[in-house]
Amino acid sequence: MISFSAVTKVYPHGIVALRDITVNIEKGEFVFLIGPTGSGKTTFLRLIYREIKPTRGSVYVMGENLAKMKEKEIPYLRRKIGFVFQDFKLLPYKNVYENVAFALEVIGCDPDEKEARVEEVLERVGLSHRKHLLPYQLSGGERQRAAMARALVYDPPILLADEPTGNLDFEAARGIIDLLVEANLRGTTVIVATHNRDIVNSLRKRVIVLRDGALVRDDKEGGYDV
Amino acid sequence: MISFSAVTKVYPHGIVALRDITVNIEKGEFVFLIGPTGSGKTTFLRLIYREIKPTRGSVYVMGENLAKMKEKEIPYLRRKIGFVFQDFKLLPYKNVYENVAFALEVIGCDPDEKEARVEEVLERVGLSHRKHLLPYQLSGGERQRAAMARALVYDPPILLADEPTGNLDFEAARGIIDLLVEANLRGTTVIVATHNRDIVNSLRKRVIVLRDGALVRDDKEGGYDV
Amino acid sequence: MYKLKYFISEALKGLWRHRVMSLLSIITIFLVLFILGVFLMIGANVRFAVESLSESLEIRLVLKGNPTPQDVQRLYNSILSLNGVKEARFISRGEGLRNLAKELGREDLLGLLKTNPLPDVFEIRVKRASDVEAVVRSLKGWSETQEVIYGKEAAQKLLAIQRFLIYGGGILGSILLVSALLVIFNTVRLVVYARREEIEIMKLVGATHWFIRFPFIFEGVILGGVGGVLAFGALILSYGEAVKVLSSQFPFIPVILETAVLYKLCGAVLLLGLLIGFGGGLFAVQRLLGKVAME
Amino acid sequence: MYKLKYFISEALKGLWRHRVMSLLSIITIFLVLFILGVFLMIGANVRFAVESLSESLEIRLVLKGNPTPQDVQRLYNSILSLNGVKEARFISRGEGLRNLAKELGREDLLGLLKTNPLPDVFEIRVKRASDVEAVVRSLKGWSETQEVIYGKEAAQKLLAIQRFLIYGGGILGSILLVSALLVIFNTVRLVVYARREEIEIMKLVGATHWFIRFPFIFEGVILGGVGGVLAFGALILSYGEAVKVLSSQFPFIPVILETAVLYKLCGAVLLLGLLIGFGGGLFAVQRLLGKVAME
Ligand SMILES: Nc1ncnc2c1ncn2[C@@H]1O[C@H](COP(=O)(O)OP(=O)(O)OP(=O)(O)O)[C@@H](O)[C@H]1O
Ligand SMILES: Nc1ncnc2c1ncn2[C@@H]1O[C@H](COP(=O)(O)OP(=O)(O)OP(=O)(O)O)[C@@H](O)[C@H]1O
Ligand SMILES: [Mg+2]
Ligand SMILES: [Mg+2]
Repeated sequence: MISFSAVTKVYPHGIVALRDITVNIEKGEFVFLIGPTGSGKTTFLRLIYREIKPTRGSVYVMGENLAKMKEKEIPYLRRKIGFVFQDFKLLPYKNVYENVAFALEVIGCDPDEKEARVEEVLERVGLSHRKHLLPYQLSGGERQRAAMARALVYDPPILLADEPTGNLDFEAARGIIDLLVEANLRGTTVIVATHNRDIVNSLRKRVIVLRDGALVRDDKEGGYDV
Repeated sequence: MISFSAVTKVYPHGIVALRDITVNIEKGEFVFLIGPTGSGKTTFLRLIYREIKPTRGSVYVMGENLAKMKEKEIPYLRRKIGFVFQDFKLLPYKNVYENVAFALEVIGCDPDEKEARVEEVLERVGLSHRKHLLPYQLSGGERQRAAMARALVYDPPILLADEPTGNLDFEAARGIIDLLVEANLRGTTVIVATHNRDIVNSLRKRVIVLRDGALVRDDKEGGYDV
Repeated sequence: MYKLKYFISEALKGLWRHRVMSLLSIITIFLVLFILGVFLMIGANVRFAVESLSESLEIRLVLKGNPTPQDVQRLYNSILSLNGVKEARFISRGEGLRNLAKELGREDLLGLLKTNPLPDVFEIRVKRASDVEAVVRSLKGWSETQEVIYGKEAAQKLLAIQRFLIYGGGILGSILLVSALLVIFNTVRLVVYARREEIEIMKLVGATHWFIRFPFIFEGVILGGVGGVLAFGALILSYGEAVKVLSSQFPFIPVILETAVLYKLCGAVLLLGLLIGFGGGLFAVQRLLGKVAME
Repeated sequence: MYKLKYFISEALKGLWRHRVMSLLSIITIFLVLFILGVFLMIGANVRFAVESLSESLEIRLVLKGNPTPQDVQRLYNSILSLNGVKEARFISRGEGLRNLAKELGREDLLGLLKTNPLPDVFEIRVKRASDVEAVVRSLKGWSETQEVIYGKEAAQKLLAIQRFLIYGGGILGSILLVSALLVIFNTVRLVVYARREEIEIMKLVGATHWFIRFPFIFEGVILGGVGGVLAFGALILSYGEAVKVLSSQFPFIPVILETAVLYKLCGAVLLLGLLIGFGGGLFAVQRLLGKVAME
């Protein structure tokens, strides 16, 4: 489904965010991506999303080499991937409902179906009572859940979640992770970058650990610490 | 130092974020503000910063009634308070160094002293190696530490930190909390809104718990759960 | 169909969300188009006025000998059939002498003269200054012609002035047009540029370029169109007022009253607004879309 | 001092960061000021040309009886001492008759006449059309005067045209000026508006209004100033070119060559750019600062 072969990413100023990463993630897997701050987790996810290109090496998603992908095909790649961004990236002038609906409008969804699906997903993340608020009017946790709803709404085959529980208390975080697990059970490939030790430890899924951009551990049923 | 008397905050759309809060925080205290997402923690802090006004009741900071404060005096109030915003609020076109320096430029600090202080605080939060990056080039955790550095740099008598560890791994979070404790030992009044159960439990400081905008618990040496 | 509705509603929402900015740019577009329109109208009227001036150019055809009334009638018809001739008037030698006496202020001139020294003359007026030379050439070829007297210099000056107005006006008009285009274009681009963050996010969510572009194009068209309509209205109204004032205060200054011409001019201005709005919206987003995501 | 340096460096950084936007607005400001300048220059030249036309107005003073050369000299001096008179020329009755004969094409006219029926005449030219009436009134009061002949209608028309140009040009100029002000103002405001987020954050960090405002004001001044300087240069250059073309192609069209006037005009345009940039920067931030923080 997703595979990195000898991927290195060097940002401007010579910052090496990823070093020679080779890893393979199969369809239907659930992967935790952990590591200290600045270790390259977000960079890892952005490569899959073709937001950035690797400096060396190649990234394959659903059989396609992203480096060879044409500019015009990128939107179609992205529609197969749900992304919960670490900084949410909600459209500032659309309210919660519209932000979530936008993801469906982009793929040309029928208006009636759109409404039903948006309402349903907002219910699932627990934001129905805030659907008319604009992002700046939301609390940190609510923003995070709105971003989550947008990623879930079109039921993509791949879900990338970057620190989806950083602004949530334990219970709310559990709720969000449950949604990801549920999607995973329906066959979605899920990758979650997180610092949340409790959740990683309690789920016992595959754990990939980055440190200074290098892959230092890849356990089938791992925990947060060795 | 800071006191709320019967404070209620109602946002547009009739959303009640705080209900009849009366609480008193003395000079030199260290307070954890906890509660589920959307319970009003950020609202509580914004009231102290005079970013918003209470709908009913009054807020006093260093003896002044904020409701009666003139528009022109607000900047001077804010210079006495360091704020680590939940969404960082870094100036997008200034790099880390400039963002932190800006807080000193605002108070008219001497250029040489400015440089020394900025360098020192960046060292303390562990961002010296990233000082020339712009906010969008930082990882989530680095952004959080930049926001922290800006709040610490002018050594304000009051420090408000809104979820200052949401994007950090346990060790980095510990480091940030240590900085807050250190400031507190030098006499700074500190209020930290957080979901980080481990840190709250390990420090055993005063804990104020909000739920649906109401103050439900206020323990002298409390923990995250009852 | 559903999509079109969606794009238009997005465009309207966008304009409303940034209403301060929308208003500022509509005002700018309106002003620029209005000035362009005022210039076009002044230009049209100046040309019209200069053409009217041509009518004051006079050609005097001096006749040989003593033509009979039949000769005069025949000549009169021939003159009128020449290309560019507007009108002709016959002045007999007797009438000419009476006029001269009056001009000199000596009614006794006729008594002082033994015989009338003056010839018979046709006074001819042309439609345009550029016709003078051709008419004179024809007249000179006739056997009845003794001499053709005309303001050669005046005709040439008038022609030169016309040429000057056409070229000068053309250059000035082009500068103004290009400026108007650029200013409106820049305004629409500024509006779009201020929303680069939104565009960035849309791209991230998987929107195609066209999906992002369309609402912006509609916004551009609406901005340009509203500015254009306002300019159209303001031009029509203020031209009416100006004509009213002119014709009461300066009745001798010739102005265009034909409304068809005016509506054509103003319509062009409106169309321009729409087109540049469209172009501005299209290219402004283009530039932002072209950029690779920030790394 | 340190602060001033800080503000200016912030302003320059701001302009550089948003260089696309800065460039767009400088172009806009430049174009608007350039057009305003072109208009001012055309206006000045048209007035100049119409005043030159006044010189072609002629007053004929017809004298009584047979004045002696002494009389003629005395009269000549009196005429020149009248307010507004530019030049005068004496035409004796003999010279008048020779001219008339030549005009009629009958050199034998002198032989046909028993006596010379013509009077002695002064041909007088004035400086401005508005002087005609006063000069004529003075001449009529003199005992030597038999009659004063002048183009009453032409003088009045010329006066009316001058008045028309002054009013019309004034109105047009005002519209253009106000438009230029608004367009530049709006442009600076758009630039500032696009940065509302930055301003919001600065406020949150405890910056006073003046601290936020100053860099923006400097930015406005720099935008307006650069636009103004470009307009200044372009105006001077293109005026030079235009004059060169005009004087070779249309030598009879009078143009202003005095550079002092031109530099004054262009300087005004430059100053305008600076002032509006300042105002735009000041008021644009004002509006954003005035807003209560988003709740
Ligand atoms: N656009 C960029 N330009 C330069 N450096 C960058 C850029 N983006 C990221 N970096 C650097 O690359 C490193 C890895 O960043 P990344 O965001 O992948 O870390 P992360 O593991 O997601 O950290 P966190 O847990 O704090 O979110 C960081 O040190 C960061 O400063
Ligand atoms: N500007 C606003 N307009 C309307 N409602 C708002 C606004 N700001 C906050 N709210 C609402 O007020 C409630 C409390 O918000 P607040 O940000 O104080 O919560 P919080 O305790 O900080 O939550 P979190 O832990 O998720 O950050 C939320 O439900 C939020 O939707
Ligand atoms: Mg990250
Ligand atoms: Mg909060």
